[in-house]
Parts: sequence; structure tokens; C-alpha cells
Amino acid sequence: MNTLIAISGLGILSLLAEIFNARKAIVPVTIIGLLAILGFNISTYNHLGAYYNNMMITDKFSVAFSSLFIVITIFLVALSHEFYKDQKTKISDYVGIKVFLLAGTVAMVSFGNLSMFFLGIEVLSISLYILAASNRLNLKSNEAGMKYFLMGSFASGIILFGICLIYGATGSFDLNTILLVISTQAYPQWYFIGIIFLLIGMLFKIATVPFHFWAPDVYEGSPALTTATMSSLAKIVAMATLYKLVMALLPVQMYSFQLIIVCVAIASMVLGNIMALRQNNVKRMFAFSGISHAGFMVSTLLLMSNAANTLLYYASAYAVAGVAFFAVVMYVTKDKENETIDSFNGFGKSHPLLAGILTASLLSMAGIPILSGFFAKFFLLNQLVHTGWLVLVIVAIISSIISVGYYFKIILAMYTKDSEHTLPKVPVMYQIVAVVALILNIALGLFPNVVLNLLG
Amino acid sequence: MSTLLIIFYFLSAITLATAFLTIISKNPIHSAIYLVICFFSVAGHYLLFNAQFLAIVHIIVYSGAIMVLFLFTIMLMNLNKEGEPHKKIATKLAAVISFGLVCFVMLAVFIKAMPKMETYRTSGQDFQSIKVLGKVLLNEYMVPFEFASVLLLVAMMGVVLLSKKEKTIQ
Amino acid sequence: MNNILVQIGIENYIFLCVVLFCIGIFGVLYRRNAIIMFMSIEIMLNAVNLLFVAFSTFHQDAQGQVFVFFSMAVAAAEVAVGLAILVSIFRNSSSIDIDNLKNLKG
Amino acid sequence: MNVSFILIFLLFGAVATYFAGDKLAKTVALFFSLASVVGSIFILNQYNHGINSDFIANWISNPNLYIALKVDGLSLAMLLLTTVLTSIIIFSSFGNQYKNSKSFYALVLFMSFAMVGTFLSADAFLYYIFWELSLIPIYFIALVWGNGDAEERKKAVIKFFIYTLAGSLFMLVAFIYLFQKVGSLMIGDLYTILLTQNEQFWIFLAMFLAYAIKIPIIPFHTWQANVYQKSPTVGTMLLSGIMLKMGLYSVIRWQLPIAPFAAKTYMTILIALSVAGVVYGSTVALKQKNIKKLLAYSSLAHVGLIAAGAYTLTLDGLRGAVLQMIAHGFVVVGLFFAAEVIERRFKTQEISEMGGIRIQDNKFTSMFMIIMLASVALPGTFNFVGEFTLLYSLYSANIWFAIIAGTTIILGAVYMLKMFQHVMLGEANAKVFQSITTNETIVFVVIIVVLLFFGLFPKPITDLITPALQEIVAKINMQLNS
Amino acid sequence: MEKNLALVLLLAPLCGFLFNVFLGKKAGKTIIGAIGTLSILISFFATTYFFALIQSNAKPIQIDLFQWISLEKFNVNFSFLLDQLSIIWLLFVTGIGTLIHLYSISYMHDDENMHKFFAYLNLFVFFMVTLVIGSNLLVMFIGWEGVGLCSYLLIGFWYKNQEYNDAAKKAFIMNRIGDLGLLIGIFILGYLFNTLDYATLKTGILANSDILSNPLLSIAALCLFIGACGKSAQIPLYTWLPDAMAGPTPVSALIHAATMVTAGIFMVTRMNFLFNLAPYVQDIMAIVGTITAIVAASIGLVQNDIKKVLAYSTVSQLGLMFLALGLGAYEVAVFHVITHAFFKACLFLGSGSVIHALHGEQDMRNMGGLKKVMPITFWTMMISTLAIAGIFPFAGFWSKDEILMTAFHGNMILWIIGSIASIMTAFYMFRLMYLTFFKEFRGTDEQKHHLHESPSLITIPLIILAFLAAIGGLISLPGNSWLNHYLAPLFGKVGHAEHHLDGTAYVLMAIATVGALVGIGIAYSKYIKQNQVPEEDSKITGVAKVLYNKYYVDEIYDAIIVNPLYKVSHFCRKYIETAVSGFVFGLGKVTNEIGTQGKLVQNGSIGLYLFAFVLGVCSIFIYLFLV
Repeated sequence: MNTLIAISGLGILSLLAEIFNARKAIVPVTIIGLLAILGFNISTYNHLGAYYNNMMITDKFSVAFSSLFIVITIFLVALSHEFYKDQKTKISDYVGIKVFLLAGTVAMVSFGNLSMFFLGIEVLSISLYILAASNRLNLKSNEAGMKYFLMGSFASGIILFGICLIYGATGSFDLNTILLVISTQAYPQWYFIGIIFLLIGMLFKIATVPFHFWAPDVYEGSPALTTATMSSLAKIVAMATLYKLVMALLPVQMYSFQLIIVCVAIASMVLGNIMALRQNNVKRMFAFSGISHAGFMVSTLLLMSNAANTLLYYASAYAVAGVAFFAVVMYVTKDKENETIDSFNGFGKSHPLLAGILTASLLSMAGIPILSGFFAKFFLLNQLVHTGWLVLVIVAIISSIISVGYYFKIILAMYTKDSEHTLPKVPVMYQIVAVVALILNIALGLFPNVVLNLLG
Repeated sequence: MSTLLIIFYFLSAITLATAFLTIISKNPIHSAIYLVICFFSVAGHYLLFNAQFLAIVHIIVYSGAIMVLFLFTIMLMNLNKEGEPHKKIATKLAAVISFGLVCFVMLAVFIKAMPKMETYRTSGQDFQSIKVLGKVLLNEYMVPFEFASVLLLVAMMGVVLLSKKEKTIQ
Repeated sequence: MNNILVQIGIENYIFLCVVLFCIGIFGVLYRRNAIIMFMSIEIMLNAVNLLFVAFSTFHQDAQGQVFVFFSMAVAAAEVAVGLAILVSIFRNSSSIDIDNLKNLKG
Repeated sequence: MNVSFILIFLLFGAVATYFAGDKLAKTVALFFSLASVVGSIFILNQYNHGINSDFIANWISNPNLYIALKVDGLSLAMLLLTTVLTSIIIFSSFGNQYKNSKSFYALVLFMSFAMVGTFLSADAFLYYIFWELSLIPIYFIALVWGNGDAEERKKAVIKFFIYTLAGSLFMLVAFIYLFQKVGSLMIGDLYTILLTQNEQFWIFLAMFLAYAIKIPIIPFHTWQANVYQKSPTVGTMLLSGIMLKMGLYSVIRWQLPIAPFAAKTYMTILIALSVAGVVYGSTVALKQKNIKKLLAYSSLAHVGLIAAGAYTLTLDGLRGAVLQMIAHGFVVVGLFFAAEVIERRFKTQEISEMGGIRIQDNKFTSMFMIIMLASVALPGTFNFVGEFTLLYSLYSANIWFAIIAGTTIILGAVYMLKMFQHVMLGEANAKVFQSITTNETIVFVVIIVVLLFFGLFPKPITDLITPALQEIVAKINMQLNS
Repeated sequence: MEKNLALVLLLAPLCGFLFNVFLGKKAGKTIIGAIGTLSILISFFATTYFFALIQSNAKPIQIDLFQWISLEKFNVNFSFLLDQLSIIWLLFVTGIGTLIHLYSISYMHDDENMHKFFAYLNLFVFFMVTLVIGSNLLVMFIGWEGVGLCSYLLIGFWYKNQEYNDAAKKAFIMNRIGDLGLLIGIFILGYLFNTLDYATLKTGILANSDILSNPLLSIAALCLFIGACGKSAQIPLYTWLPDAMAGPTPVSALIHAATMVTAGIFMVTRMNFLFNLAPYVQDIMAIVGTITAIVAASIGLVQNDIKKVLAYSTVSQLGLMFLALGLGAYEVAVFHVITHAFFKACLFLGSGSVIHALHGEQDMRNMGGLKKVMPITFWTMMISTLAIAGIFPFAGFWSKDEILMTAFHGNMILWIIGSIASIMTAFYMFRLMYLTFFKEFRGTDEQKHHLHESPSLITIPLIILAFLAAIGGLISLPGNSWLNHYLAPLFGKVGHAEHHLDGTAYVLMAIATVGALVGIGIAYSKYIKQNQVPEEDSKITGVAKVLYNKYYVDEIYDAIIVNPLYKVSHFCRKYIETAVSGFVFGLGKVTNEIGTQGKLVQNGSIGLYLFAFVLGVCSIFIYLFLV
């Protein structure tokens, strides 16, 4: 709970900094603040409980995921200074929005009441609409913002409808009360309809097939840092929230519900990977890759044991790989009209370190061992076999194989082609973020225990 | 049929009709007007429920703020003409079919899921007066209430961000 | 105070709201004018709001009505942001027809 | 000292090589590879004295996985093979100038690291990680330092990567399934489970996909020739000399003991496939015009025979397989190196553009010839020991297998002698063949000495591997009988 | 002592080989030759010691060195066996080997690669010794393949000529076909008896009477015979031997006449206990041998290349030996091997001497009248020719007569065919002599000018061999055969009843002699009386053409085996590889294609996206709540 307050305060602080003309200090101060909050958040691990009439629940799940979100936000904020170099006057807005976005995400994973959930997801969504459209002179960015906004608010309507039906069935927004009602009384069927509406809305936010159409367009059109935010942060937030919702509201999963999850997961894995094969725009490709990863993450809903841990691990692995990926992509595609794969030609020779990092993150996402992506997939599949959905496992394997095809397109471009133009000097911050993300990635791979046992 | 029911049907007819008209009107201004009427009819429903405070807030927020925003934008963009190009038949057809489908599916689902409502609980207590609402909102729902301010703050920042011209460009 | 639902019935409200919601969906699908699409979304939200109030009465509980406040706040915020985006698109392309927004595809 | 030191050492070597810079890289790499040979010999010594060199540590508690490296005769033999061959391969590349050689040699050492890990792992998960890890360096080696048209090469290498990855992912599924049954992936635990026929079939099949692609067994071999041809020779040597052996080793270590029923039930099909590979590889090799492709197909034939032997499930078959794995490792490295020596001078891989080398360099011709003869399993060379044992084991399975597989000694002679004739003999070529350097000679001599010594005196290796193989055979038979 | 001496016997040639390989080039030609010859001579002396030893106590010497290949059921050791058979074989291998080395010193003196030649020859002797003294089939197999390798190296000694290389390759590959048979045979024996040692195999086979009914035993024998066919150039694997004449002449003498090609006979004799139990295989062996004898002899009738004639003669003689083996007369075969080694080596060396004198000319049509210029060569060759033609009292008469006599007692048809082959032999050998040494010289003036008798290093071996060819028959005179008694321990029971010198024997001898004389007579009338010279290649017609072209066997082999094999290879490479690889690529392409089509769906229109969204919602609801 206090984390949420602190984050909101930090957001306001960054707004105030603009007023006091302390632009240069914004990013460092925010990062330090976030680090402090991270420390504080981790310390609340020992003070679990519900706050303010059960509006916020601090449990292991929320603490762990909040910490992950904070870490990712730190990366994103660290990248901001360099990324928004040309728009110095707006830096406080950007940083502020990102911090508020973080507040929204924290609310989403620690809610105890559906109203908090709804507000959290709206804070997140609205921030993202803004960030997507934030390059206001660029029609692509406008278009991305518009598409995201239209479809996003449509999905918000559906989520709201879902909440409404749940309320109609149980008479409460409080998770505990709802659980009590459905386990002790007869309640109308609306409840399930509401759950499904919620599920659909969240699947939209996670971008799974068939609710994925917005993702490629929006990812491509948005400024790179926003894309990074959407892909690494928003996706896993939505996934964690969905997980929490399903676990809290649907204690017993029906077969038909599972079947829907399986279908969605399979469709996402396959379609995402196949579509990514023919993409020439790196961000767009990453969107499709994200769709397939969403398929993987969604299948954690089926797991019978250790699901939260697996999800946390998968999300962390995916996020750190994504951050490293975007740190490099942002550098390479800066000042470029399109983020085509050709931009990476000869990158391996001119920048061995960054190319190596990019390669490592791609390999991680492709699921090659020692990088965390592999372990994530392994743990997930390991649990999945247990559930008996072997079809899903096989499809996951096949789609992993397909995914190698496009991840390696970038690697091929980096190492086998010659570059046509030179790139400016590498910004230090990009390099630091990329390196730290890579280290985290490898560390997660080498010591999976650290993350894997957090949630008991 | 009780009076209430008649009023309900009347209001509902207005609501649905205006909502529908909002959508099919070619002139955005007309749409906006229809929408205002629609909002008023919804407020009528609220009054029917004896939720006066909500009805008023609804009118203030929707008809007062949101609709003004819409109209303002329409006028800003000078969109009062029928500017929309002719849509493809396929698009229309698809929209109509999916509307039919959604309507059918939703109604069917709800009809199927509808419980037998023999009696309605009447608590007899006041649950929707301003006083009660205020208590609930500022005690139980204090955190969301505050958090809504963050939401509005973000929206405000965003709108400013999107509309503010950069100094460097000038 | 009598429960109004005794006379009207919750199912009527549910059907009303569902149809209203579907009209909203229809609007989003049918129109290509961004402003009208926004309006359709507002209709959808209103349908839900109405249902909230109906359920609130159904349960004789204030929480549903409280939620409507949040929902209104959200609607307002969304509309503000949406219109801001719309304005900047209009500035760039002098059109608010979303069918013109097809640069991003493939 | 336990075996993990060798792994750490190789990994450290890879890093050190990278930071040593382009000039020093090869020397540093050679140093570390030689040192790893010394380390392996030390481990061998410990093993012979009964000192335990295993390394087992908890790694992940849930799921329950270990970092477990175990040493027995079999893994020790493979360890020695890997380290020795890596040294030879690194040394053999001293005549080449690679761009960005620090990365190149670092990758070579890293690959050696991964392969050593594969051979030593006693936990299936760890084993799988090393197995996959070994793909990455060879991918880059082939991709970046390969030869031929870049687009073609890319296609071939990507195909290779995806293909092998695809196979191994199915193996992963099999392991996951096993984990669900056993709750651990330690080899000892896996050996004790009893699976139903059906389970065994699927697990065997999943593993077979991985191994059949890696080994390769027809019809999963299509990646091989192209990649061999397009990789730099060092890569080809690593691939054919050691990496193929990973597949064969895994068959013996993992596949057969875990699913012996399936192996027994489908033995005929498996052996038939492998033997078909022998004939097919030899046949295709007859008409190859590219020397590296020819050697690739010959390799296909040889490993087919090894696989066939392994699938007989007899001690003879397994022992022959291991012996031949080692022998083939050396021979194939020697042959590819010979191709490389020629390519350095003639700048071509086309057999039709060669010829007349013997007139110009007798020494090279003789050494090439000895290695070639070893590859056609002339008695007295190491390969004969392996091939004889393998064919004998095949005979005990079915005489026709032995006869059909035995055609390799005819067909092998046909294509090898044909190749030798057109590459080495005949009138002097217009191109000048400079006499081979001392470094190149050393490589050949080492290989030849190994081949001849163990050809006449294979007892040390046989004694080393036999107890481990006996254990595996005993385990297989125990399951089959129960 | 025995062990060390045996090792000396074995390793001396190897040392010679190593010396010549590594130091030969620097050492100078005299030393090369000296070392090369000496190393063989040492072996020869060692052999004589063992010969003396075994003569005195008749006990085989078994020497175990170390374990070689281990199999589950048994181990194969490096071990050697010196018994009557191996020692007698060693005697003529090292003996004739020494002579031929001596000969080569002069013959190869002008070749720049003389050191290599001697190295290969030494290596050959080493492997031959290994083959002979190995105490189990696998050690024998080392030698077996090793001599094949040396044969390959020496046939292709003049490696610049690709035709020679082809011949070498052919020899090696054909041998390998036989080797596969041999290997399979070894497998079967190992599988049946869990040993490959001769001694234990023998006891195993003899002790186990059930084994007789096991068809595997016959198959094993057949497989071994196939191996022997390859090495000893029997139908259908004989075509390499005539081609092998591409090598230097001493090689032809040593390897392709005297020693290596008799390895098959050695092996069959070694395994006599097995063949005795496989009567069908014995029949096959006899038939194959006879057919080979007649076919090769008939081809030899019309060949014009002096060495080709000798080569076909060799094949034919080997056929006769197999005839004897097939009839169970092992000691007769051995006897013929020995005499054949003497006279055929002499003939080859003589022909080498002629070729040397003519600077490489091998076509008899361009020779003639050499009798006067090269008297020693002529006379030594004459003696050998008489021996091979089977004229009393030369060595060939006795041995060939024994074979024919055995055949007569065994099967009349075989005897008739064998006799015809002998007559042919007499004819073509004298044809050779007449064309080469009689009448006028038909070569160029240039050649005529340089004609000379060969130096003494060449003639001395010729004289020694001619001497042996003349008196070699003494070791096994009918009725009182030293050889039979010497070899008797090997065959357990005495191989077959010794032929007594009864009436039949004398009649047969007479028939054989008359037959030989007829052959000689025809040759005389044709080439001396009528002064014919064989026609140009293009003018040969009819049967002669078929014969001259060796029944077109090479062409037939090409047509039915080699070409189809290459066609299959081409087919596999071009189509099957492409198809399999195309399938894998095809999967990728299909996936890519789906991706390309999928891009069309993602067309950027929000309407479509929302439409899909709504459809998704509907389908989920329909599935969950309405179905």
C-alpha cells in the first residue's frame, strides 16, 4: 500500500521538478527514488496484509510482481533521458507519466477490490495511450495512439461490463466477499459471464489471439521507448493481473474455461510466431513475438502448482530480454524512418558488445539454454506436462522452433551483412541498461532458485 | 401494468432510439444532440431508481462536461458537415451482421443465465442518499477515490503533453 | 422505500443495458468517424453505469453507485485523452476518418 | 580436483581468449586446450586410482535439479576425445588467418566447454543445457567464418540450427515427461524407472528425433553436407569430429537405458535405418565433386554404422560404437584437415580442380593416404578395430545387416580411392602446391600416431570404457528381463 | 629365443620399410637396395632356422604378443603361429622376395622413387609375413589387407599415369569385395565357435559334431572362399590381376605371381578342416577354379602384351590350384603354388629383363630375335616355360600332373577342362617365347641399337629361379612325396590317398606331356613355321576378338555394376537429396507463406480488428454458454 503512495508521490515530485527547473535532476532523482521504493517494497515482504478496507492487499504475489515492475520502470526511466533528448521540455511529463503508470501497475497487482483494479488498469491504459501518441508530429505515432485508444477503451468497456456483472451476481467488489459469496451461496450465472468479460478484456491487454490485432500496429507506430514499455511492462502487468483475477475469482476452473485458455494460448503461440516470420520491422516483429510469449504466459493459468512462481519467472525473463533488446534497438534505429532489420546490417562488426547483448536477448527469447528464456520455457512446460495438456506442450515446442527463424533474422543481419552507414557514438545509458539487463538475464538463468521460490 | 413500468418502457424506448440515432446520424452535431438526449433519458432511469444525486452528477458530467467537449471538438474541426465518405457495403454489412450476432448472443446468454427472481430484497434502509454515498465513498472507497485523482492527473498531463507545442520546434 | 425492481424486474434492466451496450458496439463497428466512435464507447459505458445502478438497487447496496462515480471519472479522462489524440491527428492529416489511418499494417 | 575444473577452465579459457586480442588469441586458446588435455589426463589418473572426481551440487530446488557431473569410463573417453581433438583442431588452424580471431577462438573453446559438459552431465537437464549450448558457437563459427556464397551459407546454417534445435526440443519434452514421473532428472533415478511400453515408445521417439538429427541418421541428414562444406574447416572438424559423437554418446548414455523396451521392439527398424544410412551415404559420396561434401557423406556412412552398432543393444555393439566414435573423430579431423591444407594452397574444394599433388609433396600425400586408409578401416588402424567390432555386433543381430553394412568397406574404398586418385595423383597440376609446413605435419603426425597406436593396441581404451558399458548393458537387460 | 627370432623375422622387413621411407631419399640408391634386400634376407635366414627346427621336432611354435580386439565372448590376440604350412610359405616368400629385391636393385635403378619402391616392397613382405604367420584369422586379415594395400601402392607406383592409378584402384576394390566375404566368414566362425584362433577353431569344429548340420558352417566356408577369390583372382573377381600388370615388373613377379595371389590358397589350406566339412563349397571351389583356368588360358591365347600373357597364365594356374583345393588335395595345391612361384617369378623377371632391354616396350609384336642378344634371359625363361608347360622333368610337370591326376580321380569333366587349359598354356607360353626371342627383331632401329643383355643383378636371380623351376619338382615326387609328409600334421588325416604310381598315373602323365607337346607344336607351326605375327588390334575378328577383349568381362562389369552404381549415386545426389532437403525447406516455406498471407489480414483497418474482436467474444460466449 505504502508503495503505491510513495510511487504517486514520486510522480508528483517529478512534475514539480519541471516547475523548479531541475530538469537534469529528474531522471537521476526518479531512479534513486525508485530504487528506494524498490528497497522499501521488498521490505514489506515481511509485513503482509490488507490495507484500507481491503482495498489493497500486500501479499507475496503483489510484492514480488511490484518489485519486478519497479525494476523494469527503472530501466525505462534510465533510458528516457537519452531517448527524449530532443524534447527536453517534456521530460518531466514523460517521466511523470511513467511513474504514474507504475502506480497503476502496482494497483493492478495488489488490488483487493475491483474498483482499484479498474482504476489501476485505466491509469495504465491512459498513460499508454498518451505515450503511444506522444510523438505528436508523427502521423504513425498518432495512428498508433488512436488505434490503441479506440480498441483499448472498447476493451475497458468490456472489462467494466464484466465487473458490473460480477457485482450484480455477488453484490460486492471486494475479492474476499466475492469469494465468500460464491463459496457459500447460490448466485446467478451472471457471475461467469462477468468473469469471461473480464478475461476477454485482459486477454486484449495481454494481446493474445484473437484480440491481438492492435499490438503490431501500435508497437510499430509508437516511439521505441513506449513500445518497450508496452511490451515489457504492460504485457506482464496485464498477465499478472489476469492471473490474480482468475485465481481469486475462479477457484475451480471448469474444463470449458481451460479449453478456451488452451485454444487462445495455442493460437497465440502459433499465429504470433508465424506472423513474425515475414516481418521486416523490428518493432512489429517484436509485437508478434510478444503475442507468442503471451500465449506461453497465458498457459500458466492452467497450472496446478507453482503457477505464480512460473509466471513470475517467465515474466522476468521476458522483461529483461525485452529491455535489453529495446535498449539496443533504440540506439540502432534512432533517427531512422523505419526500424527495418536492415538497420542492423554489420552491427556485429561495428559494435560487438551491443550486438552480443542483442544476440543474447534474442537467444533468450528463443529459448536457448543458460539464458533465462530457456529456463522460463522449461519450467512452464514442465508444469504444463503435469496438467495433461500435452497438445499445448507440443504446440509450444513447435512454435519455439518457428520462432528461431525470425529471431535469427536479426542475428544474421548483424553478423553476415555489411553496414551501409555509420552510427553515432553509443549513449552510455543505453549501454549500461543493456549490460545490466543482460547480467540479470544470465543471473536469472544461472540461479533460477532466487526467483522461482519467491512465492512459496 | 404499473405506472413505473410504463415510465420504464418509455424511458427505455427513448434511450435506445436516441442511442441508435446517435450512431446512424450522418451529421456529427446531430449525433451529439441525440447523445445528450440519450444521457438525459439515462438520468431519468437513475431518478426512477431514486438515485437523485447520481442523476445530477451524471447530467453534470456527461451532458455538461463530456458532451461539451465533444461539441467543442466538432466545432474546432469544423465537422458539422456530413464529412464521412461513403463506406463500403461490405463494412456496413459486416457491422450489421455482427451487431445482430452480438445482440442475439448476449440476449440469449442472459436469458439462459437469468435466475428466477421471485422476490427482491428490500432492506428498508437508506442506501443511496448523498449522506450514505458520501460515507461509503470517503470511508470505504477512500483509496480508489484518491487514486482516481491520479488517473485524472495523468489524463491531464497527457492532454497537455499531446497538445503543447515544443519550444524547440518554434 | 420500496424496491422499484419489484415492479419492473431486474431482467428488464439487464436486457435494456445489454441492448444499449450492443448498440454501442454496433456504433464502433459501423462508423468510421472517430468522434462518433467515441460517442459509441460512451454509450457502452453508460449502459454499464445504468446496470451498476440497477444492481445497486437490486442488492440495496451503495457500492454500485459509488463505482459509477469512478466509471464517470474514467470516461471523462478517456474522452479527454482521446480527443487530444484526435486533435493531433486532425492537425497532421486534416481528417478524422479512421479508415485513412492505414499506414501501419502488414 | 573434480571434473568441474575442466569445465570452468575451458570457460575461463574462452573468456581469456576473447580478451587476449586478435594476435594472441590462438596461442592462448591452444594453451587452454592443451591444459584441458592435461586436466583430463589427471582426471583419468584419478579415475584409474579409484579417486572420485564427480561433482554434484544442488541447483534448482523446485523443480528438483542438480549440477551433476559424473565421471565413468565412457564419459572419460569422450572427455579425452574432446579435449585432445580440440587441441588438435586449434593447432591445425594456425595456418589460417581469421578475421576477428579472438572471437573465433573464444567460440571454439566455448564449444569445447559445452561439449565436455554434455559428455559429463549426469543430470538430464544440465545435459540438455550443454547440448543446446554447443549449438550456438558452431552456428556462429559456420555463419561468420564460413566460406562460399553468403546467402547459401545462411540458408544452410539456419536450416542446420533450426533442424537440430527442433529435434532437441522434443528431447526436452521427453525429459520433462520423465521428470513428472520421477521427480528428478539425475541419471541414476532415470535409470531406475519402469515405463510402460507406450511411454517408452514416445520417449524413445522424442529422443530419437534429437539424436537422429544430430548424428545424423537418414533421412534427417540433409543439413549435414551443406553445413560441412560451408563451415570453415575448424567448424567442420568440430562438428564431425566431436559434435556428432554427442548424438551417439547420448544414444548410449540416455536413450537406450531409459527406453530399452522401445529400443528392443524397434531394433530392426533402427538398425535398418542406420544401415541404410551407411549404404546411402557411401553411394552419394561416389559422385561428389566437392571434397568436403564427399567427406561429409562418408561421415554419414560411418556414423550410420556406429549408430547401427549401438542399437544392437549388445556389449559388442556399444563397445564398437564407442571405439569407432573415437577413431572416427580422429580420422575425420585428419581428412578435413587434409582438405583444408589443399584448400589453403589451391583455394578450391572442387576435386576436379585438384590433382598432381603427389609429385609436388610426397610427405603430405603419404600422410593423407594413411589417414584415408584408416578411414576405409584398413586392419591395423584404429578404425578397423571399431568397424570390426561393429560389424560383428551387427552380424549377431542379423547377418544381412552385417553384409549390407559391410558394403561400406567396398564402397568406402571406391569413393575414397577415387577421391585420392583425382586429388593427389596424376600429372602435376598447374597450381603450385607448396610443401606442407611443420605445423601441418605435426597435426597429421599426431593423428596418425593415435590411429596406428590404438589400431594395434586398443586395450587401454577398451579397458577404460568396458566397465561403464557393461553397466549400461546390464541395466538394459535388467529392464528387458523384468 | 623363438619369440625374438620370430619378431626379427616379422620386423626386419618393417625396419627396411621404415628406413627406406624416412631415410631412403638421402641414403643413396646402393644403400636403399642393400637395406631393402638385406632386411628380407634376414627374414629368410630366420625362416630357415625355423624350418630346420620344425624339421627336427615337428612342433608348431605359437607366440602370443598382446591382446588386440576384445569382444564380449572372446578376445583376439596378436599371436603368431609357426607351423609347417607357414614356414614353407615363408620360405618361398622370403626366398623369392630376396631374389626379386636383388633384381629390383638393378631394374629400378633409374627410377627417382627407388627408395619408395623398396619401401613398398619391404612393407609388402612384412604384411605377407604377417598374413602367413598370424595364428588367427584376424591377424591374417591384417596381412591380407596389408598386402592388398601394397599391391595398390605398387601397381600405382607410376602415379602420374591415371590409367595405372585406375588399375591400382581396381585391384584394391576387387580385393575388398572379397575381403567383405572373408570378414563375414570370420564373423560366422567367431559367432559359432567364439574364437578365431586356428588351433581352437579346429578343435572346436572337430569336437562339435552337431555343427555339421549347421548351414552356417557351409556359408562360412563359402564366404572365406569368396575372400580367396578376390585375393587369388578367381572368377568373378579376377579382372584386376591382368590390369595389375601396370606396376613395375618385379612387382608383378613378386606380388602378382609368386606370393600375394597365393594368399587365397594359403587361407583355404589353413582352414582345410573347415572346407573338409563343406563339400558343396569344395565343389564350387573346384568348378570355379576349373572355369577360371580355362577362361584365363583362352584369353591368354591371343594377348600381345608380354606381361598380360603371363598375367592370364597366372590366373589360369591359380585356377588349377583351386581345382586341387576343391578336390581336397591341399598339399597338391601347395606343391603347385611353390613350383608356380619359381617358374612364374622367373618368367616375370625374364619378361622384365626383356622390357628393360627394350626400354619399356611390352608388345610382343614389336619384339623378336632376342635370343641372340639376351641368351641368359632366354635360357632361364625357356626353362621356366618348359616348366609351366608341364614338360618332364621340370617342376611344373610334377605339380600340374598331380593336380590333373587328382582331377581325374575326382571328376572327369574337370580333368578334361583342366587338361585343355594345360594345352592352351603350353601353346601361349611358347607363342610368347617364339614371338619374343625367335626370328627377327621387329622393333624400331633405335631400340635395336640399344639391345643388350641385362646386368648380372638381373640375371643372377633369373638363373637361380630357373634352376629352382627345373628341379623344384623334387620336393614332391609321386609316390615318395617329401612335401606330403612334411605337411601331413596339418591335415589331421592325410588329405587324400596318395596316388600310387600305377598304370593310370603313367597314362595320365603321358597324356599331359603329349598335350603340352601338341600345344607347343601348334605354336611352333604358327609362329616359327608360318612366321606369323599377331595382327593389329583393329584387324582382330571373330572369336579371337572376343578373346582378345577378354570376353568383354570388364565392359560387362561396367555395364551391370559400375555404371548402375554411379547412376544410382547420381540419382541419390540429384533427386533424393533434393527431395528430402526440399521437404525440410518446404516446411519452412509453407510456414513463411502462411505468414505472408497473414500479413494481408493485418491490414491496418481498425474496423476489421474490432470485428475480429467481437467475433472472438461471440465465439467464446457461444461455446461457453450456448452450446
